[in-house]
Amino acid sequence: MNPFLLLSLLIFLPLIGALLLLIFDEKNTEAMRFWSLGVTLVTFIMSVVLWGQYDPAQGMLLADVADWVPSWNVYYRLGVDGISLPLVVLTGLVSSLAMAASWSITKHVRGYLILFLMLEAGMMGVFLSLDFFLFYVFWEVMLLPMYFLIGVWGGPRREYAAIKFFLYTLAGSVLMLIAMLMFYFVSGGTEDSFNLVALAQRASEGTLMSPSMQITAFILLFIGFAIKLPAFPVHTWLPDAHVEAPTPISMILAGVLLKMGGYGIIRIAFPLCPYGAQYCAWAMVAIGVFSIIYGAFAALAQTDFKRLVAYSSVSHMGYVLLGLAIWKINETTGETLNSDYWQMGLNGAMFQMIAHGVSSTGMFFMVGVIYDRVHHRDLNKFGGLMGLMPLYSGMAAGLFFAGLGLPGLCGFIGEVFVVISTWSFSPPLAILAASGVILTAGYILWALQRVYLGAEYRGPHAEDITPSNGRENAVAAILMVLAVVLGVYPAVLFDVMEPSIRAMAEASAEGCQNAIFQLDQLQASIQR
Amino acid sequence: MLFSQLITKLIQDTTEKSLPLFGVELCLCVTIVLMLLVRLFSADRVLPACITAVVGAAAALTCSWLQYRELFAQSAPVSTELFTGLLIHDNFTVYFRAFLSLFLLLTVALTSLTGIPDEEDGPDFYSLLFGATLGMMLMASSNSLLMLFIAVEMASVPSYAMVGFLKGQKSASEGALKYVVYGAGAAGVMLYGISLVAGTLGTADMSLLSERLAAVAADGSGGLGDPELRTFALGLLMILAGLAFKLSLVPFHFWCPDAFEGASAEVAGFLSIASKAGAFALLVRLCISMAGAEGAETLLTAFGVGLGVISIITMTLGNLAAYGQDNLKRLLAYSTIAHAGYMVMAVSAMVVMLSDTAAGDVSRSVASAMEGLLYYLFVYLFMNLGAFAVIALVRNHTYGETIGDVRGLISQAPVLCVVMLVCFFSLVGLPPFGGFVGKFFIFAAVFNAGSSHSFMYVLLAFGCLNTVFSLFYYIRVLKTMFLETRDEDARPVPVQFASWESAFVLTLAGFVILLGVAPYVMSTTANSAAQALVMLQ
Amino acid sequence: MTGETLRNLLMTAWLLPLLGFAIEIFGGFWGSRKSRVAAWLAVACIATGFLCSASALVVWGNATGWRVIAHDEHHGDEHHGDEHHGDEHHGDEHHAADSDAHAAVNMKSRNDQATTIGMEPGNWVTTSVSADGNVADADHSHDAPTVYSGTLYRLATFGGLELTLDYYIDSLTLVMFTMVTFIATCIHLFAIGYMSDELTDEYVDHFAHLSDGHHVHRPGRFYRFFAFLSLFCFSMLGLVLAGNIFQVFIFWELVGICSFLLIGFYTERKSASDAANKAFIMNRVGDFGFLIGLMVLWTFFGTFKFGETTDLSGHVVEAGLFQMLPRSEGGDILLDEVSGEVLIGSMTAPNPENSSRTIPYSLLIVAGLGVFAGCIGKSAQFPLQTWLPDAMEGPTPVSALVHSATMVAAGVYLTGRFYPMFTQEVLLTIAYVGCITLFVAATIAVVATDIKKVLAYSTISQLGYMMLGLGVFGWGAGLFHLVTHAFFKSLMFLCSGSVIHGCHHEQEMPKMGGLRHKMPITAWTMLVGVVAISGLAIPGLVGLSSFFAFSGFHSKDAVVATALAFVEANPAHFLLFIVPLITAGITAFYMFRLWFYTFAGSPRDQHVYDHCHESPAIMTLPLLALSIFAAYCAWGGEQGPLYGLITGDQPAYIAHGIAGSVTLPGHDAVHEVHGTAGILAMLAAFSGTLVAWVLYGAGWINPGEIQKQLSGVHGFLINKWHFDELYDSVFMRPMHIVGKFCAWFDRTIFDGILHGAAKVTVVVSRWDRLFDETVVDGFVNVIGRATHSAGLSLKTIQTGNLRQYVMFIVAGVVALFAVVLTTFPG
Amino acid sequence: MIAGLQAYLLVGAVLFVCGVICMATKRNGIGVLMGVELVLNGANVNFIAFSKYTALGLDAQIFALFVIVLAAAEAAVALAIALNFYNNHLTIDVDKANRLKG
Repeated sequence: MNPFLLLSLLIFLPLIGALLLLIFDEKNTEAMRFWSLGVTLVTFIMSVVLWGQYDPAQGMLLADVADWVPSWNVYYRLGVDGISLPLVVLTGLVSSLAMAASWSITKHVRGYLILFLMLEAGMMGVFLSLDFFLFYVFWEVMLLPMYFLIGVWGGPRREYAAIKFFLYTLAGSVLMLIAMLMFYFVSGGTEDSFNLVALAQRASEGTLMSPSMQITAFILLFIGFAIKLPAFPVHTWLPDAHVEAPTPISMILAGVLLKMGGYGIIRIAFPLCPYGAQYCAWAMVAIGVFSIIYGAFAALAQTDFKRLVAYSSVSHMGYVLLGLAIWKINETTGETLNSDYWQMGLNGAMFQMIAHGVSSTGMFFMVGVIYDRVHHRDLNKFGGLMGLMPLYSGMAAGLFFAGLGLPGLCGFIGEVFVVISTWSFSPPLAILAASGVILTAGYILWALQRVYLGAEYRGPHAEDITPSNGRENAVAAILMVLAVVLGVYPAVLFDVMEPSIRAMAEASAEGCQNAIFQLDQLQASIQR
Repeated sequence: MLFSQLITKLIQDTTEKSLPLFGVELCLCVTIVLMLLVRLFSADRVLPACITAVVGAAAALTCSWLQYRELFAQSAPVSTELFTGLLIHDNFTVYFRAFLSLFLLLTVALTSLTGIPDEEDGPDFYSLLFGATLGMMLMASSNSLLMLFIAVEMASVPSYAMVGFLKGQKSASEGALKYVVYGAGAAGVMLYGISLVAGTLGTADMSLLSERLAAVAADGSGGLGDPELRTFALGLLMILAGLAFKLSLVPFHFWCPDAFEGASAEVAGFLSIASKAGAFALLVRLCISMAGAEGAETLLTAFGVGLGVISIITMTLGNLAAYGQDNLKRLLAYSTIAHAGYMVMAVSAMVVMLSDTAAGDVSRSVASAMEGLLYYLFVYLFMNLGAFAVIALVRNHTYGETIGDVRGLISQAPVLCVVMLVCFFSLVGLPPFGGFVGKFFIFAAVFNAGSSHSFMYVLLAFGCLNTVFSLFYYIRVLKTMFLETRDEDARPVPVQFASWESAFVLTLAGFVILLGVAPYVMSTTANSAAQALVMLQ
Repeated sequence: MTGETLRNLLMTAWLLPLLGFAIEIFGGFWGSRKSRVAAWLAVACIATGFLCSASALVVWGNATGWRVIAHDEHHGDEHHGDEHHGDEHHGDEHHAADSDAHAAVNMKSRNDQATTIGMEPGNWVTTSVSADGNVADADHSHDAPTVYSGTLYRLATFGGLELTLDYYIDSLTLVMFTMVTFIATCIHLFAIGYMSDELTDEYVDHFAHLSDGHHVHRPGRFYRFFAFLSLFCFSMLGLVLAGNIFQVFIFWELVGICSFLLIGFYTERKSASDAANKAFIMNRVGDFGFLIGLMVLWTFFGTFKFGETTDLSGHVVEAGLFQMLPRSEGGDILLDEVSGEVLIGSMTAPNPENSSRTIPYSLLIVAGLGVFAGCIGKSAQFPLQTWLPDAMEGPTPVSALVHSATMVAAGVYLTGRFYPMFTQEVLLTIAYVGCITLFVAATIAVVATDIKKVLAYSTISQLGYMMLGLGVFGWGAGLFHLVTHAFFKSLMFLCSGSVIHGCHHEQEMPKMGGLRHKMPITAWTMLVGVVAISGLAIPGLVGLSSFFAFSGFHSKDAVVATALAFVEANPAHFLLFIVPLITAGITAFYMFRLWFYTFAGSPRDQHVYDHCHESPAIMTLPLLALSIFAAYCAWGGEQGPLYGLITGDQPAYIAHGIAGSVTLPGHDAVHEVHGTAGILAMLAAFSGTLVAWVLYGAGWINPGEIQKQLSGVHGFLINKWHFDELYDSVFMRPMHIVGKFCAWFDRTIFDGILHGAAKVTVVVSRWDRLFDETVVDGFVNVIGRATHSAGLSLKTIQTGNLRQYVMFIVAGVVALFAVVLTTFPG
Repeated sequence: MIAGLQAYLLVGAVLFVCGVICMATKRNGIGVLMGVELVLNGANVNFIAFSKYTALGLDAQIFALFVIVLAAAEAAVALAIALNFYNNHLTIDVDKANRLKG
């Protein structure tokens, strides 16, 4: 299929689906649900088609460019490469699964489905845009449906959680907006001033920004993305949002939304301000490591099942930040020192994003399944589910093991690849990061024990505990299979990602070197 | 020259040159006269004032559309001085004429939907409305300090009356009294400022301002140490105070919340949009006319920075003070104040860039700053009117305009809620709504001006910060509408999907979205209007 | 050809259990709870695996001309005087064997070249390499280990870095495969009987209680047990087959999780799930170290592979880890003269692109200690030993397979496998860790009364022996003990399982006694195990032939001999010999105590006795099979085939010993003291046995029985009560005290440290949560609240007073004017 | 001559200030409106003075005339509103107009 059509359809199909929901009869919720599930499935299938069409060797698959706001050089510019493609497919998949998990939503079904599909369109748009302005628009577009999905269909403190989520993200995105303006004006407001590919090219040549400006721009971008990631200390929206959001939305949040932070860093922040990124590498690594440990400790102390999983996301996404940032250079020549290790870190981080997308989606789903039955999430009031719902418990254990980083499941690859490539950057931080494996095992096993093991169920609504139904089993099984496939044969992802990531890393390294060269010249001229 | 010759020349000038280009205003005048005549002959049963008003507004819109077609088709910008140079007719004028006539039409439509003037008062109300609009159009096209004052008064005086139009309401009369006293005071100060400026420069013609200013600056030191320049600066500030009153900039905003709360939602909407548009047109003209005065760059920079400071204070105060408001009109009044602050950012950026001698040709940057302002105004028309319209429609059913009246409205009037959502998110400045594009243009302009004066970065930072601040109170309303449940004893709001009311507000919301998704046409128009003004200077 | 055959055979043996697991877990879930199909499927898988492994052993043997065995048989005597081990003294058949092996290698390469099918083209790289240091390679070509290694598939490539799944087949791999599959087969069979009470729709768990005091009733989980066992076998075999250290880590974790699942098999029991968690988390503590080791290796060596990589034409394109640490003729690790760091480099193959030229010696130690930390966790070494006794919560076949014979030995296996990368300092650490462990565990075993706990402590102690052996440079000795221990310990566990099964889940020894009458097969096979572990042999025959000694004697003798040689070379470390020697006695003591307690004497609890019965044939047959191996697997001792096989591919430098700051004895040094050590060890064992007999055998069992066994000493112990009291006060009491102290120490200090660490973790995490909720979140909330209150206070400016408003017009202008004037004064 | 201009301007300024003070202190609404007239007249004085002394010339006088007219119009509306206020509040004390605030 024509890439332009295919990529555009990926974005707009959910929107069209959402519009068409308006013609359904309000009462016929079942039909609307199946319709929406169909739409998400078709979108997912198209993302798989896109996967099939993409040739890793060719680099970026660009769609034709359409005018949007020519007076401001804003274009409708879509494209996909090895970095975004896995995330696009993940979005399609997680959306379908979350939609399948949405049967438990009974309030205002139509509104829910419309917002859900809008959300999917926004997410697709973020991953497919190659125009900074367009990216920003999609980035913000997701906020609105998300706010209502949490705020209307969420738990008891939903309003607080929703507005917190909204505020954090908005705060981050205005910073991003400033950075965007910096790029626009620095590049002279020409046709390519919002073109991420062209900007990255210029940054790599060292003709985009002065080194000091790069640092400013990078910090602005980084804060914006770190909020979404989320990294310490701007993560506190996440536990609240996750806990209050309904199950499918938690799945989307964990499965896709968090990935946007990482994606933004690797797609925009690194290539556009390589020197800034390098300059901040230490801080990022430190934040990443700290997030790992901090999130794990926080997870250990939770008594709310969902909150525990939410904090595990903070911990797991710390690996992403860590993997991205282990970029070391020779201070005088600007040469990148550990390029292969850095690439391993980058790849590991990307893999970790996908893996986390699978495992934490699954974990949230599993929490949701039991919550639908007993309507509480107090870890101390579970137990014995293994006997009551064996299949569900078995798959839950599997998905939690994936989160734990058990070999053979997806979580392991990302986590370990990131960690073992970290030593070349900083041994002490690498050791700290590695210590995360103990804490992770601690909180996950402890949670498993309290929820699934034990002689009997100790909470309320014991009579409502019924074995998981076919729909739930199907969702869990798909995630489980994916976790195993990714864990056993990670090359299926790496083969797609690696060339694009390498190109990105090399371009960034070159850009950084150029910036350091400029700095040297500046210094020399000052001395003269 | 003989007196008769002079008269002949004047008549010739008026009939052959001025009046053809004065069609829009004439339409308004004719409509006013017509409405009054109709009542005079007691024909208002046959021809209700609202029909006349709609026709008149539509005629004005058509006329301005024709002017727009004619003027914007030309390759080079043209400007024509009307009425011996008191008014000027150029792309910028036409843009505002079109803007105001469109807005007039929408307001008339809204008022006839909500029936705010009863049939008896219709002609009066619409006359006032048209008169005020006429004044605003004159503001947009004035080319003389005299015309500036006349236009401001022309726009203000009917507005005072409109605020107090709801008879028998204490708050309305109080709001009107405050408005009129404040307005009169501000007008007095402005007039005194005009006298100082005109006196020091020796001219009231705005097209000569920069030339005379350069001459005055050349006489003295060029800085504010020079007494004449200092007098000029004081006068300028006083004029600014008058305009700031119209724009409701802090600290000249005090009338705004009180008057808005006292007035009906329709009038408040009109005031918040139209008078702002006129005042901005005037402010931009004034700034442009002073630009390029050699030797007075410091003065202008000071003026620009001063505007920036006002902008920061305005938007911060506007946004923060809106937090605890329960009356929706009052809340939107503060929102209006904040938005005036955003828009002044663009003017500030423009002035700073104009006064930057080192920057070379800045016309393009200035034009894009102005484009941002014009675009923002245009979006603001739809989003703010939409919000006020929703409030008016709700009021018609619940007889209240507080946040409690819209609690859980989603269950009864989803259309109104969705429109409110679109408008409010657009006011916050989120894509894909028009407010985002407008805000983006303005922020971009401010950022760009940062290279001329680093204060602009501070301004930008505050702009961003305020975007976040503003989220709180908008979302508080939305939260109440969407997430809470309607009180048992609340009066129902039966607004159907298939109704004129819904159609009206949905149209507004549609434009808000359209301006966000496809900003191209409007941004080009705004850009060419802006460019024309800059080029001609 | 050989390489490919071996690979295919071993991969079959490796993957079959995985297939079995998949079928069992799903089929079992949807199948009948009363079906034994799952069990037989598991048995079929693992038994086929055993056949494959055995065939592989034969194939390998044929390909190498049975060199290792033949060599040792023929040259056993020569070795005593050989200074230059095998320098030029190899006979014709060695040439033949070597050329055979080399021919096999070459053929394999050619064949691999021809058969690059299956996996992705170009991805299929095989190696056939010598695994020793390259210096030693030159003059010991006849010792050159025959290693078949290659890549299964690629996980990822990043520039010059490549992560793959490899295989690495040498004699040790084959021995381990055969041993694991054989023992696993026996245990699977045994478990069919042992777990048969799970074959029901309503199983009553007497050890799990509901809150109302009733027992838990649940469907039987027979299938699940065998599925987990199969998964474990897959993981364990994968660990052994692994061709790189990363892959080892993968399967390392997998066996860990299998252990977790099996310990926590009775999920309803809190103690079981606690123990499972403890096991996994303590293992993760070790793995944390392992991970650090991996990082260092990865960063400096740029590869994880053990062996060299060759391209399609058979040229070596990249060195493996084992080739990159060059050793001098003396076996020392070479240092770069300029930097003083360790040179990384292979003489036969280029290094991987990403390897550094040198690695600081300290980091090499870190890497070694890191990997060893993993081994400490897995093999329950001091100070991470406490999880293993708790792990006895699992069903007894699990204890037999996972927690004695195979998984816990994986740490020892890895230490042996990774030997070339360990520096002397690391080896010394290993030795001391092993030494401490073996003593601590043995003393605790003395006072334990739970039959499985005794065996668990014994396992820890024996693992300590293995570690000690490896640490004092007894590469062969340590691994030898691993294999023999696997046989006799699994045997003993199965026997205890049989007892427990027969006594209806009674595990306390004081309630047993005299059971040999009721369960003779169990009793006698157990005795075989006890004798084996105690290291008893018939004294007079030691020098002439080993025929009359059981396997444990040979292997423990080897360890003790190496330790003695080591201590002779390094007198400062004399404890490394004294402690294991004493412990050998203690071992014999507590093992016999166990046996006497359980099987000998008269019943102490008539109820238990009356209801107990011999296990069915499906349980006793494996006992018999294992007992044969426990007795005779080490036939011939260090000249026997098993030792030969194990050491067939040992790194060459080991044979010579290393003279350095710590002198590591070579084979010759060990040989010199072998006799002495053997006699000392046996004396210790006998004295231990004697004490046990005196205390427990003679004390409570009828004299006729004792007379039959140890008639010579019988008279000396006739007045048992006095002796009992005497020994109790002079020998037992201190033993008890020491044992109790160690138990206390273990429980309070180590467990205390662990619990303390856990507590600290809990406290830290609580604090972390509090911090998150108050400070981090609070900060944001404070900002929000401050903004909000600022907003509210701004409202008060709007007083509603008109006159004030008007004032502000003028005031505003004046203020602005003032601001402009002050900001731009001129 | 210039001294003359300054004298006029001074008068204008005094009128302006008086007007402002009147606006800010009078509690009677009519009084406040008278203050506004004073301010406007202060400006008018300026205009006339500038007409005489600067290049502004006749323009300034026209200005003044327009101001007078506009002031009248404005005053009319203002008085009407004041009357309306009186009808609703039975007072024209501007301090009583304090219901709308905050």
